[in-house]
Amino acid sequence: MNDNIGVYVCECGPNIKDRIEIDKVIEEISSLENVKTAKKFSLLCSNDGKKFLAEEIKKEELTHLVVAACSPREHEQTFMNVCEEAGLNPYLFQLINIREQCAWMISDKEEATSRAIKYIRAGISRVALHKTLQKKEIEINPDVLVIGGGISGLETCLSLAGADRKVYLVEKTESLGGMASKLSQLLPQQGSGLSLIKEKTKLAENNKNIKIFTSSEVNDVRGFLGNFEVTVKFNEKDSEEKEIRVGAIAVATGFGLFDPKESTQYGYGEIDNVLTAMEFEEMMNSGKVSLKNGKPPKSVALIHCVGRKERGYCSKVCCLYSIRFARYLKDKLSDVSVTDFYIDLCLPHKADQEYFEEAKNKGIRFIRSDEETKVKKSGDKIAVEYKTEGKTDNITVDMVVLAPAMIPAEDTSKLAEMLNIPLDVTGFFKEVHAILDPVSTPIEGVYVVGCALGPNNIPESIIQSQAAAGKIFSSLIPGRKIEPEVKVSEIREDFCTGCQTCLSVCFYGAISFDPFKGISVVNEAICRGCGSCVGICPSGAIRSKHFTYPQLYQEVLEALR
Amino acid sequence: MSKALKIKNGVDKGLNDLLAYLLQNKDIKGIFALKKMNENGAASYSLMAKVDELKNAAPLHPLMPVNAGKVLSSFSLMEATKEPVAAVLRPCELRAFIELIKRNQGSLDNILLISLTCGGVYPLQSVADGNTKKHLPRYWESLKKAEIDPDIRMTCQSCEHFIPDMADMTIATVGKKDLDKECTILLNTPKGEDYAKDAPGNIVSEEIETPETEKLKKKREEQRKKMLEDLEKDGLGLKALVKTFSACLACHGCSHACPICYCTLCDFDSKTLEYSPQSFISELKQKGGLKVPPDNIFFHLGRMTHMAVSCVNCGMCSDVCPVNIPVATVFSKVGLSLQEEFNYLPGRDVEESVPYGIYKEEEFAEIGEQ
Amino acid sequence: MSNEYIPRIIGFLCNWCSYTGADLAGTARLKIPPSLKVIRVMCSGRIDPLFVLKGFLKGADGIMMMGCHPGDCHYQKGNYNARRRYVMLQNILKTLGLEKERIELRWVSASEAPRYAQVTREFTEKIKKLGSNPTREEIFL
Amino acid sequence: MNGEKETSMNPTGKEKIPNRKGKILPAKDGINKAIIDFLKKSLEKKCFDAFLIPAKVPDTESYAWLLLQDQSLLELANPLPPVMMVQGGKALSSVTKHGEMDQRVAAVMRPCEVRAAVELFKLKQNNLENITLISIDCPGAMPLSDYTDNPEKMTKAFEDAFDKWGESDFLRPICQICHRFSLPSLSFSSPPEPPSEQNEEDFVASDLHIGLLGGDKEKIFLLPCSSKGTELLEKLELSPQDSLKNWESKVKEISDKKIKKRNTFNKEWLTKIAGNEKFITVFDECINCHNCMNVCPICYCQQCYFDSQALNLAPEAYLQRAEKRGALRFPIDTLLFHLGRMSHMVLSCVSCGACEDACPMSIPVAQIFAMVGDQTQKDFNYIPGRNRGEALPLQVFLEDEFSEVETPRKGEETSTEEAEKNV
Repeated sequence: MNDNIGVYVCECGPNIKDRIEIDKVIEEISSLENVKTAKKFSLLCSNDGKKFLAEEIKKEELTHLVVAACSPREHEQTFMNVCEEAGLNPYLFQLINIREQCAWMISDKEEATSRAIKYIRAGISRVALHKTLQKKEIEINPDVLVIGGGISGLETCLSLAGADRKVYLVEKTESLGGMASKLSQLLPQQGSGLSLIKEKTKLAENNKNIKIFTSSEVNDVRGFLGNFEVTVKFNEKDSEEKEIRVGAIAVATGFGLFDPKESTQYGYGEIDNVLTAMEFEEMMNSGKVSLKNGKPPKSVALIHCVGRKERGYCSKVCCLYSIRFARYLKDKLSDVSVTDFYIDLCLPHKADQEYFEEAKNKGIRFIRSDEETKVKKSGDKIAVEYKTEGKTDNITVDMVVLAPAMIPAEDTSKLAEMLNIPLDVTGFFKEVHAILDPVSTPIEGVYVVGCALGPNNIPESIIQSQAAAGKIFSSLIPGRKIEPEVKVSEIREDFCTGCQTCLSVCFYGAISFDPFKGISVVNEAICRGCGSCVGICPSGAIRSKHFTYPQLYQEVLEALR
Repeated sequence: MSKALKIKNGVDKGLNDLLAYLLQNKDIKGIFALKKMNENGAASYSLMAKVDELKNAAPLHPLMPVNAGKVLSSFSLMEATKEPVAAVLRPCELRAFIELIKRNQGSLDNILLISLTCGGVYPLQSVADGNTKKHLPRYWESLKKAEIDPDIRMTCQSCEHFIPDMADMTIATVGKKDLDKECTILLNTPKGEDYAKDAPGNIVSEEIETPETEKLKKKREEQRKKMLEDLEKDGLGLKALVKTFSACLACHGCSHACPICYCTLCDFDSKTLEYSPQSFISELKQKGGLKVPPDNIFFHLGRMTHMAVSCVNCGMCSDVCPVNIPVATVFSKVGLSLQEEFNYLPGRDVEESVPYGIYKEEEFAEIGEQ
Repeated sequence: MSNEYIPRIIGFLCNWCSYTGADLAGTARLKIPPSLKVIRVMCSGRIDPLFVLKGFLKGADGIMMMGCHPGDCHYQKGNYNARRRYVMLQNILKTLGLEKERIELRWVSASEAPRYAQVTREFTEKIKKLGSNPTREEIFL
Repeated sequence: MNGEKETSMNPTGKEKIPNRKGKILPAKDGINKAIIDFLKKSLEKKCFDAFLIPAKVPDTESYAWLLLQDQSLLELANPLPPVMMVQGGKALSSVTKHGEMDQRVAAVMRPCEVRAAVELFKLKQNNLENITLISIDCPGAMPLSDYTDNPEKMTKAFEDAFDKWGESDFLRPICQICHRFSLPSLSFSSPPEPPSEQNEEDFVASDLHIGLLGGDKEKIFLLPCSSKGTELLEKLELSPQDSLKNWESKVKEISDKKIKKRNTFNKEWLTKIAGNEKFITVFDECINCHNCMNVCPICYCQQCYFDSQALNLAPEAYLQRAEKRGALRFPIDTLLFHLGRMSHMVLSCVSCGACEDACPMSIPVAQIFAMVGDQTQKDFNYIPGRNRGEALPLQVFLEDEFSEVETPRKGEETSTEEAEKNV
């Protein structure tokens, strides 16, 4: 064997030096087969360290590099870059974690040293089996598909198109604007939803970079980041279909509303003058709030959290719009009495508290009730039965306005399946991480914004739309190619029996069956290298690059030495 | 109650009448069934396209030279057959075929599946030592009385699944006292009924499960219990396992004969599991000695992880073992346990997924969380 | 170094949760038994039952499979696959009377450094009680 | 090529027996003990680091190949077990297939196993660097299934066969007619040319041979066959100066007997199977398990062509074939498999009998292959495993050989135009 393996141990300042006898490590390692040289250095990740390593690779004519330092999660990429610059394939390198996993974990210095030696030995025997892997570059299409033409979708389009990015907007209904366009007022700016949306719609329609398809739906999606193929179906034109090619997809399909009929306690649909918030917005838009008999109501009850019990989450926006309704009533009808039944008040924005205090000052009654508030017919009027502070009580009113929960839009699960992105328990789309990565999905190049993710208010939806646009800008740069994961699975044709068991475990849909060859095929651009398919292939036909059976087997053997 | 075709002829002849009818009067282009090879009782599977050939057919001959599931798989592997064929095979062979289809190793399309209530088969060795020929009359007597013939395969003696699951037609043999005079073929599916519509014989109503099949089931269950107990008598654990497989030649005949081991090239036969001299030396230094070729127990355990959940207890593995290791018994034990764990019966239903590669998010929730 | 029996334990850790959790345990200077030798894999779903068997038959006193908690898999569902394979493996070992206790699956998230420390300590203690794996001495395997 | 004339088929009994020198060791406590003691001593003297040798698995009646280093494990070793388990050539190959051993290993094997190892060496399926091959006179082995059915009886029968040297009906049929039961490179008519310094290795099969014949179970004969073997004996202070005449003449005697028996046997088989019909019936009972191939030391392919998907057909093609002949046997191509395998390996067939041992249908595979092997090997003047330097017959050719198989080129001078007219 003609391997020249270079082993470099990092002192990591005092971190490793003080806790591991590096000289002893070097001594043991130097004598191993194929080890050309073993040296220590004070701080390999520093500029000096990197320069040193690069020089060593050339000077010692290294065929493989082993660095014993910190966790691969910290500096694997750093040293891979060094390799690349020094002309060594970066996959002929192995980083051994002797800091987190040895120095910092084991107090006995001798013990820590012997374990470090074990780890390094394993690394040396593993690295000898490493194969040169080449990065692949794939051309990208920088265009974007936005699904849903509500406020989030529009904002996403505008953010992208403003920077000359071509966008396709697919909207299911006949017109753009979505739910927000039906709102009479927006908070706290007090403008009309319709006018705001109109403005955005007009901007979108006039933007030459935005191609709008209304009354159309996405029918099929194939491909991966930078190269999606999408089939759009037009509902009106006899189900005509059109293929478009994009590099990224933003899902802005919004939400639906809980049907209060699902819960008998509110008498919705049976008792006159029990309305949903949306119905009330319509009245507000028409400028006339009235009972069925045409008279203005003398007393109104607003009930929050309709459906929260059933759905299991807070819809975030209802408290504020209920207060808005109450204030509107008070302002519009001088002698109306307004009672607002809430369970918990959700007033997260800095301006909200003042808005609420003002409402109280206007004489609106706020009652904290439980989830069992009941609405019953009482002659011509409506009785609201509620429980507060342990006591049951009731009032009689002319009108009841219900604030129903936001629920996932109709086609959410269908779309999730098509895009291969997950839903959470609430049935909304699931983000990669609610806190750290709130608009991404596990499928690279697919983002979700606005209420498709769950209840969001308008500013949040706008922020998310802009965030997704930013993500798309940074991941798809026109003219630049993308580099998909290199450590992916590969299928050895001779071994593959074509049983397609691997297809069932690949979450990303990266494996397909080639009926002509009778074998499974990995699309390396989609594969993320998790190796689930490797673990299930009975004939050993699938190999995960850089984590092959012989490589891991070496590690097992060294662990048991 | 399902419909049944009664043919006034001994079961062998009656079945051949039906097969001839299918070949002559229906669109069936070929018939897969056992064919006698010689006077020793040897037989082989044959695809018979001409009625003449049926005179040598012996579909019910109690021998399994190869698991017919494998045969049908190789027949329909490249694509589903466009021309309809019929196949007469035993319940465990049918189950194996279903398991192979789940793994995309064949297709059910255009295959008329004819199975039987199965009295078991003789070990392959009994052809060479003359026992098949000698005991054949006794076999049929036991079958009529719904008893276990003492010379059939160990796995057959303890097989409770002798009533097939997915057959279009089932030949009733277990407990049929008038087997020599009458052939009863149950029609389990519309397809089966359709093919038998104008066949010679009468259509009657009949139950597949009878007190006689129940009786045999009980006996087989007892036998199974005994078999598993016998296996445990030698003790479980590493020592026992090493003992059981001590004579293993690493010929991997068990895996080649196994209908579920469908891989073209087994991982254990490939270079993946060959080692450098250095790795032998390092193990040698540690242990002082080691068996070569290596990976004896590893092979058997590894094979288990791949196929035991789908093991249909056909017993081919034991039969082909040159050193008489009770492979089938051991695999059967593990298979039964795994099948219970995943509530899975191999070959019961072609729509049922193999338990690996699927999962339920809520299952085994306590695992890993302690 | 004391003469105390140090079992040989292999830990197959998924890169995203358990390995990160282990790193964090190091950063937090939590004391981990030196018995455990970590082998990093990208996902618990990559852990081929054959690796575990191989380790077991080559004389590992204990083998831990570690991955993200259900629902948290970086690759979405890999750990569910791992869990079924673990159940299968345990069942086989149990049925054959091999010491299934030597193989364990534990979920450890990226933030659960103390859990990592606790789980590895508990397992080490358990393995110490079981003693050396007889496969280490068996020459006719 | 080594110019030995194949005489084994035509024994004349007139050849001169070369007087070889070796070392005679007493075997007071039995032959096994004497051999083990010798091995033990060589381990003590650090002639080797390890052995590859058959051993009895404790608490069982089974034998297995053991690679051992611990002297104490030699107690389990049995250099001549009553059965042949994994063919030794195959066992050695599994260890050394991927390179040179960095420890010195002595492999103790039956002659047919050594010859298989030599064939595998030519096929690059093992590495004999640092390996010392030790062969032993072999009385044969018991059929595996008979042994597993009744180990006690068969062990006894084996001892009996040892006494009568291969004259026992209990032995595998192939062993009953084995004429290469002794030194793998043994040849009486014309001993291999004296090896020159450079290519000594080429003329070697085993490095050391242990002779048992002619010793009346009271002594064993050690015959060094290579410089490795000579060095070994010298290191152990067993300088090879004893005459091995007793052993040689006994080997000669039995070998002649066996050759006669083998010739008769082959002739009988030939009449039994001559003609297509009869040949087919021999393999009638084959169930296509390919055990014969899987245990065959010479069948070294990782994946056999006959196991690959290359032979798969579309259902309609099967049906067409069935239609044509009335019926089509499944699995298909059973006979093709045996003939194909034969064409691949029969020139290197060492007649070890592993195939027959492994056949679940007790088909006399080994006997058929031996018969065909004898014929074809004779055609090429090739004895598989005789030495390491001899090229595989199908890898070399002589320009002037087999001229009789050529079709006479009638009218060679006929012009193309004329030829076309004749069509």
